[in-house]
Amino acid sequence: MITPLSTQDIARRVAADIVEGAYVNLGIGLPMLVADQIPPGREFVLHSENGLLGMGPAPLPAAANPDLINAGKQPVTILPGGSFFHHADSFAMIRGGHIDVSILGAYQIAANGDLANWALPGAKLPAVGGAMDLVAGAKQVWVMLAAHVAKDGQPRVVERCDLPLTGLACVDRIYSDLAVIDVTPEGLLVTDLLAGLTPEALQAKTGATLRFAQNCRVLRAT
Amino acid sequence: MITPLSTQDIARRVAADIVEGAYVNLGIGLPMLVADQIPPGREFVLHSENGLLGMGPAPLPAAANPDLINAGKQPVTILPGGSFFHHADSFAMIRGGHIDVSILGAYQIAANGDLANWALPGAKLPAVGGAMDLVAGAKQVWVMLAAHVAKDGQPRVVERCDLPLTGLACVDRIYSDLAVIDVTPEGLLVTDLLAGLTPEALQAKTGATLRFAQNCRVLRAT
Amino acid sequence: MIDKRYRNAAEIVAQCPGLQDGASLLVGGFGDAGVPNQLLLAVRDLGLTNLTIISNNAGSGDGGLAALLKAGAVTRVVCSFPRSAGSVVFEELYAAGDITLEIVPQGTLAERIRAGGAGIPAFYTPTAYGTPLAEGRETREFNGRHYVMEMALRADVALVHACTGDRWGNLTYAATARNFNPVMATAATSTLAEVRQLVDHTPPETIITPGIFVTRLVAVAA
Amino acid sequence: MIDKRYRNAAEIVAQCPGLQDGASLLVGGFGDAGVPNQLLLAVRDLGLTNLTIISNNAGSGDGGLAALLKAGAVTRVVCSFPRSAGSVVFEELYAAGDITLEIVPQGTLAERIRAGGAGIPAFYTPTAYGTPLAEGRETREFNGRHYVMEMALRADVALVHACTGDRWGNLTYAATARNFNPVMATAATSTLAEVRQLVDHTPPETIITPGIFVTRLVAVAA
Repeated sequence: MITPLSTQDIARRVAADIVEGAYVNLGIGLPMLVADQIPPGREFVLHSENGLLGMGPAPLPAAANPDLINAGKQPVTILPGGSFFHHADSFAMIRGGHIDVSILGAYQIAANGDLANWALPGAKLPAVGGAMDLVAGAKQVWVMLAAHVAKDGQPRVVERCDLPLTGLACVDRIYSDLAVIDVTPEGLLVTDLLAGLTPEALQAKTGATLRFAQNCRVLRAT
Repeated sequence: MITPLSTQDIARRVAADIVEGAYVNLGIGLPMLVADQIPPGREFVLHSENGLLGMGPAPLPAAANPDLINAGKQPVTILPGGSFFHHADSFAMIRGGHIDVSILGAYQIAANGDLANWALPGAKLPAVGGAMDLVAGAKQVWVMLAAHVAKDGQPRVVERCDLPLTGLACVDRIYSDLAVIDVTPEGLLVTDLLAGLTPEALQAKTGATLRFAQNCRVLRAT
Repeated sequence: MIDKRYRNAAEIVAQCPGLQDGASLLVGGFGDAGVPNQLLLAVRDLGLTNLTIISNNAGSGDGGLAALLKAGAVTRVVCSFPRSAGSVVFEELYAAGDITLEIVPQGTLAERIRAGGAGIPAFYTPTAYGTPLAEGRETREFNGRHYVMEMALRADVALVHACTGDRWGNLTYAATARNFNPVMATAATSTLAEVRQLVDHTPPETIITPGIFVTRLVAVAA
Repeated sequence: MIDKRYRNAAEIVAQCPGLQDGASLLVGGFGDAGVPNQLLLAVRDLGLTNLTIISNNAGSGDGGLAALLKAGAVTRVVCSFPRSAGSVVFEELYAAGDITLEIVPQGTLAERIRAGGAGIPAFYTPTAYGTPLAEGRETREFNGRHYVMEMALRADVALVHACTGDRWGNLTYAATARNFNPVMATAATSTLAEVRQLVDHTPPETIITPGIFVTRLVAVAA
C-alpha cells in the first residue's frame, strides 16, 4: 500500500521550495496551507490581492477584524513589515512581475503549461477573481493538486486542456500528492516521485508524456 | 492715453471667474499671480503637478522647506485640506479631467483654440514640462497674456499658430491686458474690452477675426 | 467655504447628478470589507430601475448590495467574482435571467477603472490572453508577447466606504477595507463617500483619496 | 531574516544587478526635491559609461545628477524639463553634442513609468496629440477623440530618495519630495533607495512604497 502525500505534506514540500525573502501569493483553498508550513527561520512575504503584503496567520475569532481579510474573505493578520494598498496598485504588483511565486489550485494543467482553474462545465455562475492576472503576471506559477487525478479518475495533467483556460503556457511547476513536475520547454519533467511509486504508475495517472529527472528525488508521506 | 491692465489686474480678473470650490492649476510665471487675487471668502484648491493639492502662499524665507515646492520649484506651503501624492497620481488627476481650470501663459493662441506655449524657434534646449498634459486634461483651459501683442508688435492671438503646438483646440478663454476673449465654436468672442479701447483698435492688434458680445463688459485698470 | 459633508444618507443621494434610472454605479468593497452599505440602502430607497453595478462581488446576505438587487433596481452586473457563500439574491436573479453578468478578471477590472479615472481610454494587458474572457477583444503583440486591449471603465456614480473624511472630501481607509474604493472614487461623474468618522483635518501625508475625487460625503455608524 | 539595508552608498551600488556600462537609470526627484544625490554620487564613483538617465529634470548646480553628467557617464537623457536656472552641466554637454535628449511630456513620462512597473506594455493618452512630441507615434480615435499610443518605460536600475525606510524596504516620503520616486521604484530590475532615516517598523497604513519594490536601501545624511 503506497500512501500519497497529505495536503499538509504537499504544502510542506511547496514551502521548502520558496526561497528566503520571496514575495508569494497563495490562492484560495489548498495553497493557503503553505502559510502554515514555512520552514523555521525563513522569512517570506505573503501577498493578498485585496491589498495586503505581509499577511499573517488567522487571528483568534475574538480578535478578528472585519476590515482585515484575505482574498478568500477570511480574517487574517498583518505581520511587521506589512503594508496596505488599493486594488489597482495590488494588481500592478501582480501584473508587473513583482510577485515571485503565485501558487494556485487547478482543474487541468497541459504539458505546455496551459492552465484551467476557473470554470467547470455546467457551472451555474461564472466567477474568475484574480487567477488570470496572477498567472499572467507572477514570475513563477506553481500549481498544487491535492490529488494527481480527479475524483472520476481522469488525469488533471493532460496533453491539452479541454476546460476553459485561465492562461496560456503559464505554469512552471506542479505539486501533487504523487510527484513534483517541472513544466519545461521540452515537456513535463518529474523531479520528485512518491516513495514506492514507479514511473510507469505515475505515467498511467497522467494524460501527457512524462520525462523523469536523472536524480529524481523521493517524496515521503508523513 | 489708454492704460492697459497690469498683470495684477489681469490676475484679479481671472480670479473673479473661478468659482467657489474649484480645483485649479496655475502655470509657472504670470498665472501664479492669480493665487494672490482670490476674492475674500472664496475657497478654491490649487493643484501643483509635482504632487500637491491645497497649495498655499510662499513661506517666509526662514520657514522654507526644500521638500515642499511648487511646479516652478519655488518653496510653497500647504493649506488645511491639502494632500500629497506621487507624479503618476498627480497627472491621473490632470488627464482624468479632475482639474476644473488650468491657467497657462502662451506664445500664440489660434482662433480654434490651438495653443503654442512651449517652444520658440531657435531655442537652444527644448523643454515641455506638464503643459501638454494640462491642456489635454483640464476641464477648462484659460490663457493669460501680459500683453495682447508680442514685443515686436506681432499678434499673439492668430488665425493659425506657426509655433510648435502644445495642444489642439484646447483653449477656452484668453485674458489679456486689453480684453477677455472666449474661444467658441463660432470663433473668438470678446466678452470684456478695456475701457476706452474701440473694437476696431482691438481687432487691429489681433491676428484673427473677433466678434464682440452684445453685452460686452468694460475692463478698467487700477 | 468648501464643505462636502451631508447630514445623512438620504440627503446625500438626493438630487445627486447622474443618479437616475439607467445609471451605472461603481460600488467599492471586497467581500464584506469596505462595502458602502448605507449608501446602497439609500440608493435602494430611491426606487431606481435599470441600474448597472460594477463591483468586485455581487453582494452577500441581505447587506446593501443584496438589498439593492433584491429591490429589482439592477439589470446588469460587471464583476470578477459574483459567487460567494451568501450571494443568494444575485444567484436567484441571475438564474431567473433578470440580470446580465459581465465577468472581468479582477486586476483588469481594477485597471480599467483606474484608466477611467486617469484619462487613459484603453491599454494593453497580458491578463486573459487566449482565454474565453478575452474573446472578441482586440489583441496585439509587443516584444514577442501577446496582450489584450482593454477599455477604460467609468460610471455615473461611485459609492465608496472610507474610514475617515473631512470637509474637503479627503479620505483614509482601514486595512484591506481600502480595496477598490480609492480607484473607484476617481472614475465617476459623482463620487459619494460614507465614512465612519468625520474629522476636522487629515494629515496630508496620510490621505489616500484626495478630496478632488469626492463630491459628497456622509458619516455613518461603523 | 529579510534585511535590505546596506551600510553606505558605496556598498549599495557595488555588484548591483544591472548597474553596468550602458545601463538605463530611473532617477527620482523634481527640481531639487527628492533627488537621490548620494546614490548618484556613488554611481558616479563607479566610473560607468554610456548610461541613459530617465528623470524629470537634467540636474542643476553640482548636485548628484550634474556630477554624474560631468563625469561623462551619461550619453542619453529622457526627461520633460531639462532647462533650469542651474542646469549648466547638461546644457554644455547637450550643446557639444555629447548627449542625446528625448523630451517627454511630464504626465506621459510618469504614466509610461507607471505602466512599466504595472505590466502594461502600452496605453493611449490624449496628451501631445497633434504636437511635435507625438510625431511618429501611432494614433487612434476612441469615442471621437484622438489619442497617442505610448509605450511603457522601464530601466535596469531605479535610484530613489525617501524619508524613512525599514529593513523590508518599505518607504515613506516627505511632502513633494515624493514626486516621481514611488512610480520609479516600481519600474526597474533593481531599485536602490537612499533614506534619511532608518526605522524599525513603518505603520502599514502610512507606507507609500511597499518593500516589494525595493531591492536595497541605505541611510544618508539628510
